[in-house]
Amino acid sequence: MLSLNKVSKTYKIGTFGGQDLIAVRDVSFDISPGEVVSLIGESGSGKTTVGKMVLKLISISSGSITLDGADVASIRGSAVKPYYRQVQGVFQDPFSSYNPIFKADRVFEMIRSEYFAGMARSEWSDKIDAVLRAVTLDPGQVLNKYPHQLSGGQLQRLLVARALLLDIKVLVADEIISMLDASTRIDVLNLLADLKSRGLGILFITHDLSLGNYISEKTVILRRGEVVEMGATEKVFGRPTHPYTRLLLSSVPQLHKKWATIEAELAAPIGGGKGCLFHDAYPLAGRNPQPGSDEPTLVKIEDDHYVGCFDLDSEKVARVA
Amino acid sequence: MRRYFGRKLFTYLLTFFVAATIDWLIPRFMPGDPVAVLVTKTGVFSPTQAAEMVKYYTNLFGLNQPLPVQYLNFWTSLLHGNLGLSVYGNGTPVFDMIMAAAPYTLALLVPAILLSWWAGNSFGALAARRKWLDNTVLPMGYILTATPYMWLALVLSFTLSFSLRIFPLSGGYGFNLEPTFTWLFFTDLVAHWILPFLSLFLVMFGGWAIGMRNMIIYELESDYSRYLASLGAPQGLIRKYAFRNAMLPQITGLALQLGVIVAGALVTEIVFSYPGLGHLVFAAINNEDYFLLQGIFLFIIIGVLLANFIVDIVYVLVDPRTRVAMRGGTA
Amino acid sequence: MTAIPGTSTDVTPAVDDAGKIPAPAAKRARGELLFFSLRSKKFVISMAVLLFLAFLAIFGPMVDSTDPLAQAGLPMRHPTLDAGNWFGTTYFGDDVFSQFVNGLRASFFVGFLGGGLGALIGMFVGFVAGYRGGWVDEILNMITNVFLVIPTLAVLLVITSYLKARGVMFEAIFIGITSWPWAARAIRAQTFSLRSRDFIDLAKLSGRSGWKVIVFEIAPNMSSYLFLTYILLFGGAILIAASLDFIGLGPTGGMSLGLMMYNSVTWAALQLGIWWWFVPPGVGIIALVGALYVMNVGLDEIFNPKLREM
Amino acid sequence: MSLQVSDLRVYYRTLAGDVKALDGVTFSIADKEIMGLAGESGCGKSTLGNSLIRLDGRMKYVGGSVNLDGAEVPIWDDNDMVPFRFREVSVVPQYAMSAMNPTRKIGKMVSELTESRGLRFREIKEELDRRIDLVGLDRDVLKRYPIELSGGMKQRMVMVISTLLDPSLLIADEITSALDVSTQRAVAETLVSFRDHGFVKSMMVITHDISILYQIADSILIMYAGKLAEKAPTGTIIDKPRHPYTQMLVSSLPEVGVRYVNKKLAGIPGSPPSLLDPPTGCRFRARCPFAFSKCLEEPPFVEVDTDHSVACWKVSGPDA
Repeated sequence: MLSLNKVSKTYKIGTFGGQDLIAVRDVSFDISPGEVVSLIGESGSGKTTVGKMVLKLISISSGSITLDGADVASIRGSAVKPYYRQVQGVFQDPFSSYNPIFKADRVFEMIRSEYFAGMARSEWSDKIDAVLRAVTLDPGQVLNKYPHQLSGGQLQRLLVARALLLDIKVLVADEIISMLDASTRIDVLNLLADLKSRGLGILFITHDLSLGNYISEKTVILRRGEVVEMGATEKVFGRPTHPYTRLLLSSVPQLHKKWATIEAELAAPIGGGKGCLFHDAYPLAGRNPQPGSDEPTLVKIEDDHYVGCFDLDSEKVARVA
Repeated sequence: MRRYFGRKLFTYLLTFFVAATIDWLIPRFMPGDPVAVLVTKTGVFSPTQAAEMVKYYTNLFGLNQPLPVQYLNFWTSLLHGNLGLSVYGNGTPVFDMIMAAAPYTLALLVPAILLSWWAGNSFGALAARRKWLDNTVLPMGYILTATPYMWLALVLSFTLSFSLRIFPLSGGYGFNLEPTFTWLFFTDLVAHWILPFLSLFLVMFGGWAIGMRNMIIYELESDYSRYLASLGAPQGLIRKYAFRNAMLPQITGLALQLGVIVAGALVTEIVFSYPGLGHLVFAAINNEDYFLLQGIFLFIIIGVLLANFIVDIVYVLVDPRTRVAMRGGTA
Repeated sequence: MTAIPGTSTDVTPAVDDAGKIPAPAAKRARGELLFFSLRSKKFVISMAVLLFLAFLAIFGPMVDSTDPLAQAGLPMRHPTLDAGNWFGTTYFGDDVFSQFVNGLRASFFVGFLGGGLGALIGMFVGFVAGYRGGWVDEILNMITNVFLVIPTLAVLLVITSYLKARGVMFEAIFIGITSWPWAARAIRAQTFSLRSRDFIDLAKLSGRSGWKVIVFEIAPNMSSYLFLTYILLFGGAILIAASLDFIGLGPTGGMSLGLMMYNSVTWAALQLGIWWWFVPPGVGIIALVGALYVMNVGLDEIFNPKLREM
Repeated sequence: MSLQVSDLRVYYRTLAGDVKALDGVTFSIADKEIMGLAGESGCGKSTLGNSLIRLDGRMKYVGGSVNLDGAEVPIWDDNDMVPFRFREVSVVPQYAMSAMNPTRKIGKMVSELTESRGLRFREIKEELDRRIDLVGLDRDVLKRYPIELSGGMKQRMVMVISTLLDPSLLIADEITSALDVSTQRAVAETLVSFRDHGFVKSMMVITHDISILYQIADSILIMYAGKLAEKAPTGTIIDKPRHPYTQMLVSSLPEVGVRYVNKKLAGIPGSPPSLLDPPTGCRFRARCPFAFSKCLEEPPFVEVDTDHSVACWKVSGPDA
């Protein structure tokens, strides 16, 4: 299990590190095996930063990330290799994920040279075939091609396959379908979901609530580097409580509901008079925790559903749950 | 704003420090003993001068003192503008010799740089994306930038002075003349000035023209150009914008070129035995006059650094983005 | 194929419509480059000139084995076709042609070595600064700026003047050591923009160490750009060398194009009208450096479709 | 009828040959109509948008005609197009974030632009200010440089500039794709308000995001591989699409409420054909589950219902 515990990232900006820029503040959640956790936020929410910290591409300023209890930050030098054997990532832009001047399957070769240098060719190509089948790609179609000869969907599948070459426990998927065409993206999404059966834990980073809602068991909503609401997906989406969550829900374009309708629905108390007792106090773009001001702590409003909101003190919560 | 210039200034001071240190180190760590060389030269001095010479020399190289002290002395004398005495100038203080020569060099450099920059940029902008101009100006430009300054100088003086006798062959002014504020002297001065100026101007011109031409093509491809075009703005306006924006990198380019340009001026002066610093360098080398050489070296460094600083200021004045960034706009 | 201009990440629009050029793009890439190389007048012409000069520099001294510094005919002989010295002779009767070809050889050497060294240093500094970032970048940047503003010739002036015996080798190395800053700056910028690309992160995730990432991911990606940089340094080195030689700080003994001009001036070729003494070296340098510059632009247009005139 | 496009063909010149990005499209946009134009990348939607205002160097007009408010639009002639641009046809480009000259104050740029089109800036300044207020910007943006504006602000400013002369047709090209959901909505709704205020008579909104179109468009035109697949009122496209491609496309879109565990969505297998030498007949054939012999012939784009046209033999019937 991968767990984040009060993880923060602060950037020193200005030439000599003049002021601080808080990108991520006290983020805590777990990813259990066979579970998809969707990390939802807009640009600047720090969602990608969290992903990169998990992948050790960015250092952690404070807090800790542990994999099966072992601290990740302390891993240094050549020790990262074993870590990357268990934790891998796939990124947003399929085309910038490949070095355009090399063939696409070079991403496999890198894994081979770093992890399976000893392995026999035949054995290796069997391994490749296996993982390609797992991501429903036809080796003949994708091997030995240059990135721009393949479709975005194929490229992203290749990257998932690459990760599967290693015996990974956690996969960080950062916006991996946002640049794919509508007709193919859903298949990649399904593929991701299918990986759960392999006991894989997935951190699914996205700005698109419908995707998070579609695929994940657990949802974490991030705003300006802070978790505003998190919990079991059906609860967070079934009973969105934080004004910001509601704002997002009301602005995400849907296919069978016009914006106005959604807004009306959200404005009305959800779940038979229950729901956020204080929504009236907020316009939808309501007052939210500002970085710098003292932070609202995440409060449990029901099993597996936490909200960070100023007026949400325990006594009122008690009335809710 | 203050921070930006603070940084720049720091760099320049550091640079000067490094340069001066190099200047101090070289005589000590170079093979061959400059001392010996100087001693042989001291013959040209009158006893008193020789004494002073030796005094300064002990000050500078003084092996009787520990290195740090030598280094300190070097700086103190440097800051007092005391650059030693010139062997080539029969004991005239190096400082005075430089001051006498500098005006000639500046009179060549400043107009040549400014004019060529202006003319080259306008020309390059004109040529870009205009087939026939492009095909004529460009090759010309490449040939010019590839031309060694001194060679153009040689050819010019051979054709226009030696063969056609239009311009005087060499010198800063006629031998028969004394520097006076007379019309005659002035015209003679200009006559001697034109060819060196021309050889500098032409070579630089080529460089700027090409630079601008290539730069502006990028700009004409840029999004803001496309947007203007799709809103039916006339070519004139689009080119105007592209030109303005392509100008900025050219300003930086000027700063980067300064060193090379100065070098060009030096060698050009040599060809025309024009009484500027280049001529002095030449003489210094041929007479192994190290004090003079190092003096000029420091002078050039200071000059180039100053010029750089001026360019920095200009850049900030013309590029709004830097100003905004300094005001802390949301970049 | 090059990563130099417009390293945009918004693929969706970019790919739209225009991007869908299905012809096996790998073949396309190479075929395209070749196609444009041959189509580009700039490239073809400059290449031809360079090859010709290289030929002269290599075989010239072999064919015409006259010692450039030995009397090979009557002094101040006009260029003639009969009896050797077709470029004429110098004030001392040395054969100008053999001086020319030997000088040319020296120029190639200086460009090759000086430019190469400059490129190497520039690449090292640029890559490290751009890839590492942070304080490493700050410091390297400062150093670069210092070297950038120091007028190199002035430094060379002082240093070389103290050296009694100087070879072409020394000159080349020295030019290399002082001519890298702008290259470092440019490469740093490129590296910086590449560093944020996903494939760099992916390489790290494959357990690749920092230097491996630089050598195997970043450098190949900029190869065309690095090559262009080298060409410019090559030409620059030749020009600087010429100036040095001309001031009289060139190689002591041996021959170079700059030295030819130096001698012609010191021995009053101007006043005596021995134009054939100083014209060839200049023409040689112009042809050599000019060809390099033109080729640089030609290649730039080949690598970067944005610049191809339609 | 505000805009009528008939059998328009625009190709891309490439080394490999002409890419038939726009291969004979015929449709029309009515007054006050906001038409959404959707399709996968490479289907030719942006080519269509661009060709209506300015063909760039690599685009080649091959045939067809464009008619705006009864006047022929000479899209093949860059110079003859000038009078139409900005006044009759205008565009909010994909690259709105970088569309304004970085070294000019926005106000100065607008004035120079308008003056260059023979207008007095003083006379339109008032209207300009009004519209800046309308999109919720501060009037003194005109005194600022583009880099002083946030992405959303730039986006809105460009929208104001592009529509300043009340063009008859506005082309909005992927303008929401770069934005966050919350800003996305604001921008999309601004487009609608522009139409309602009569700043633009009709609009063509190009995007790959159909759900945005559902929110703001009156009708949606689906393109596939350089040809039109289906055009119908928005509701119809979303709820009762007829073309197999549209059906599969719409049903492949996840939306809030739909979950993998309950309802597994499916995409469309395969990928669009190369437009260098596209297959004859229906271009969706290879990916279409209903494909049959007739599909080897090119299906006509015919009206199967009021305001509802489809290019599919299954729908129009083999004998059509």
